[in-house]
Amino acid sequence: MHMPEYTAKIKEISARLLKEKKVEMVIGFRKGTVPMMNEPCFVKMPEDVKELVWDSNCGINLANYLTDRKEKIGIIAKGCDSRNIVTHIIENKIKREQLFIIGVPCKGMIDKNKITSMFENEINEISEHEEKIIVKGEGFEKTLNKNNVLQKNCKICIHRNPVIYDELAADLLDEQKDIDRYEDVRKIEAMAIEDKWNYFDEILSECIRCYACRNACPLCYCPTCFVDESRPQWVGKSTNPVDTRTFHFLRAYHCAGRCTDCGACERACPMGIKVRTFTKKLEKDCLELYGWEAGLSLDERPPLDTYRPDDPEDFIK
Amino acid sequence: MRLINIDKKSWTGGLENLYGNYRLFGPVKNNKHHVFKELSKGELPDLNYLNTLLSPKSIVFSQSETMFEYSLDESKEQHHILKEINKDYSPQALIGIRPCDAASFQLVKRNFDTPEYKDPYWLRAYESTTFVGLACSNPCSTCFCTSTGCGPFHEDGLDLLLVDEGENFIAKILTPGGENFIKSAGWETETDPVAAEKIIKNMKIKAEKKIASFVSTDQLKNRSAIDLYAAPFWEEIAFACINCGTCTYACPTCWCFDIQDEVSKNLGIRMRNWDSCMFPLFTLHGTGYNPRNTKMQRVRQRFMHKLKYYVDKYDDGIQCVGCGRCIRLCPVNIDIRRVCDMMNKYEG
Amino acid sequence: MEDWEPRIVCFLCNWCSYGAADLAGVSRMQYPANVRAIRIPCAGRMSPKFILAAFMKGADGVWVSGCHPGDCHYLEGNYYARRKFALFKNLIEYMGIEPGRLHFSWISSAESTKFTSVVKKVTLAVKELGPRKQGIKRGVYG
Amino acid sequence: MQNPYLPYPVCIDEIITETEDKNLKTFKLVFLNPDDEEKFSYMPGQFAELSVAGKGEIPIGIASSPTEKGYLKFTVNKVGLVTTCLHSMKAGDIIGVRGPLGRHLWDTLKGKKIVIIGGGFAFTTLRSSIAYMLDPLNRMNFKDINVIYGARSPGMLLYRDELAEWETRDDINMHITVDSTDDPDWKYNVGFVPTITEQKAPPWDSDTYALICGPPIMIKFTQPVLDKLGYAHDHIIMSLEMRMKCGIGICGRCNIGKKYVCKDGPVFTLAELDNMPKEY
Repeated sequence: MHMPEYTAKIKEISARLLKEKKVEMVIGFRKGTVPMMNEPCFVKMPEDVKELVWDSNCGINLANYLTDRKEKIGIIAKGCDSRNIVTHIIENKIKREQLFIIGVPCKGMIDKNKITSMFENEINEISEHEEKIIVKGEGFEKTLNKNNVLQKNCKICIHRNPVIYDELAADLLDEQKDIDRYEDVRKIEAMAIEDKWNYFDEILSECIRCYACRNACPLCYCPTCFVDESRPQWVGKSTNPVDTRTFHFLRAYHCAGRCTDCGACERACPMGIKVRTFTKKLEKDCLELYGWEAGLSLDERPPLDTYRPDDPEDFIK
Repeated sequence: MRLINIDKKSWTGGLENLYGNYRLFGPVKNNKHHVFKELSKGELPDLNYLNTLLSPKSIVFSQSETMFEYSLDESKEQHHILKEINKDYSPQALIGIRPCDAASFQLVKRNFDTPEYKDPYWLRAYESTTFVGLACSNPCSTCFCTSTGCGPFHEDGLDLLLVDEGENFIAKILTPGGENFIKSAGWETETDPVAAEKIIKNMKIKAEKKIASFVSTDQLKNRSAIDLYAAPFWEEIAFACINCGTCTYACPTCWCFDIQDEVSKNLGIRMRNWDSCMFPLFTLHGTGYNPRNTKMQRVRQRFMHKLKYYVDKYDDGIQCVGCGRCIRLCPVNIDIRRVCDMMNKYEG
Repeated sequence: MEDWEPRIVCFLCNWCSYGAADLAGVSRMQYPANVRAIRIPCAGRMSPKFILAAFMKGADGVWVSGCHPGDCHYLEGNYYARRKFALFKNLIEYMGIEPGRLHFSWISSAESTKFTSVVKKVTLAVKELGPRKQGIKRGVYG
Repeated sequence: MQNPYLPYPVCIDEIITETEDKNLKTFKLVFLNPDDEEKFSYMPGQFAELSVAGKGEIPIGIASSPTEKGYLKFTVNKVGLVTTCLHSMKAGDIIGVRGPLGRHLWDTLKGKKIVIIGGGFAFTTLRSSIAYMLDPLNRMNFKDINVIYGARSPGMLLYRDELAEWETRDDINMHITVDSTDDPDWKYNVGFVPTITEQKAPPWDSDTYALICGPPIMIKFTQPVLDKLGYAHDHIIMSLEMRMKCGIGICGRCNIGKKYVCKDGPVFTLAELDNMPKEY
């Protein structure tokens, strides 16, 4: 099934849900005003479902828009969104009964930074056709293979199908097999200690502390983030590199066992910082130490909310 | 006003001459994008760029800036008393700044240089800066500078405008500061002003024709602030917003800041950091009450400030130069052009 | 650098390790004076931000000590803590802080001998690494 | 260039605990450099930034009156980082004061009848106003002065000695009230400020101005009472609170519409507020 059919199906389901008053709103995407950007939006009237779209520019995680909402909601969910919806339900940020989940088996989102950096001139238009991405700008037109320009997290995604849904907008896909999810983490782990330090100094050097990474993340719903606490103030407000580093590592730690590697943080970063480098380490450790992958089941407690008497402790004296 | 011809062959030499007299800043491409940074000796600005990712406002208004320092050591004289610190306000030049960004400094100056109070940090940095503009022949699709009283060849706020003619620059000297800069560089090939102006004019028309996006602002002044504030569209506009500070930090005309103390051991500083009206903390009272507690209120504040409060306060257009950065960088595609049109059209 | 002595911040559970420190003191047992103890109500109260804050403010090492598994005053605080510590220890190393700067132990209130021996071990480990070169916050800006 | 962010150094001369919950203390401050007192020329209703080195600044209304020379007084409620630190300080400690900040409307008030309505710890700048008007050199510049001041309980009233002294004077009408009390010796009113206002406030004429300062809930319920009594909105003056940093209209956070509370306020007439978004 191709993107236009996805969109048509999403519209059809959404219109039906709104007409039958099964939900008060549908949360999805509408076409963006610039290439490779779609805007999260809500639709309340059946006649407005024409706004909804689905394509390879729906990288924002819509679970972010569910936090503490009270109404009945239809929500479009790709694999990672659905896992964050599961996490939201487990963490009591939304109730399952409130949701009608329109599952979208996801073929991956494209990496706008990567595509932008491939061209000297500005990109004016992007369209997609099956597995091809056609990029147009002043004086050039180029066809790219979608697989080569996927967001990095999509490239290594092993849960493209929604894990929880009420209706599907397309047929389920075969999941990717034999994926090495942690090649980049292992590379850093293998570095000398000083090289690690310098590596993170380097990738964080451009951080402007805008908190787009935090705020794009469906996990970051604390009423007061540790970085905003003033008594005591754990992290300074300036661009001091020690503060910036502390912010990123603590934030990543706060997502331990909850992160689904949806890539929203990295996609949101205006400076193109590889923010997933932080969260992925914890994701890897949760898998290796506790056999845990976030957001796959409503019935299991996340790893930091439970324990086993025989958990590894060889590091403790 | 003079017009000078700068052969690109003499560009590097001129910059070398300038190096001792100015701290030079210019656009440089790191591995990802163009940023304004201080040029080291021999480093050339890369003038083949659309626009820098972030605005150059930080060169005059640093994201984090120390204001005072003090000692908390009671055995020291003058302990707990804030002291001004010495800062480098020697001449600096921003080379290759786009006209929209240059105009933003004029606009922001209204805030930092008022009849009652002068912000010494901003003003001293501003006054030490020579703005060497680079006319924009290839505006981005998100640029709407011509709608904001600005434009790709706009001269306000510049000391000098460079127009790239391929083999050479035409340099239009606009102020005594620009004159000093040219002298210091040693560029002195006069050019026929009439012919040069004609070339500039033609290029300007061509560049302005390339501007593809526009906003209407003509009705904003006539609209009632109270009506706009109560308009029904804010909920819809704000829905996607994630309350990050990207738009405000990228914006050349956003000036809000926070003041903070930091202490290490017995030495303390008072500093200021950029702040953002998108953050809930921006307006949170000590009591816990927050007059802008919801995302909708904060998004509304940002647009109302730029497109209505500022218009009403200064009666000189909107607080926006149309650089399009907030549109390009917003993680969720909230587009000021769309909001501006909605506000301009809204009749209450 | 010869006379350099590391400063180590240690967080001790009120119900066990803090008591062990007390007992070591009352029993006049000798141990290096490099540790600065902070009493916490339970290892489960330990937050990674305490550890990062200590490092930011210049601690050369951090050591957290709680009750042996099964002995938690609140039944299971240390079990939860153990998972947090495991992940955090790995993360600290990943970010470029030597693993020898962060230590964990289980010490009951009767184990004053273990307490002194762990103090010695921790101090030695941190001493061997020398003073921290990076990540201590001090600053004047622009 | 004068640096408007640089505080004047002052020494804490005296600290008075005002209320029974000990959350309100009055700080009497003396300038370290006598010249600075000259520069700090203020009027009631203005505020200043109190600066605690290592903690930061907080905007606080000036509780002393310009007629009281040699010191400044600030009554500070313990709420956040800076105020908590202030509360732990002692006489002799050095802090900073930056100001005076904000505007005042005393040119309008000269020669008028004044009705002061205050609640809780917002009475500080009203205290300044009363002390100013009662100064022998100023009293003839004002007609009748009525004061309605309420607190939760007798122990929560600020400046109790002064209130008692004002009660005994005949050039000011005091209407002190508490929400409730079990003190059998309480000789003043019992009831909320809006109720007492309705009973005691003089009827409005074009010579009468009301100055209101209090918690939002008090203001919310007092405003209809004043409407009922016929007070014109441009004769009602209120003081607003906002989170502030610079205090001089530059840092951008305390706006309501196009006005900055720090610089264009903190006092506004109700008529002005009627034309501003209700975002406070």
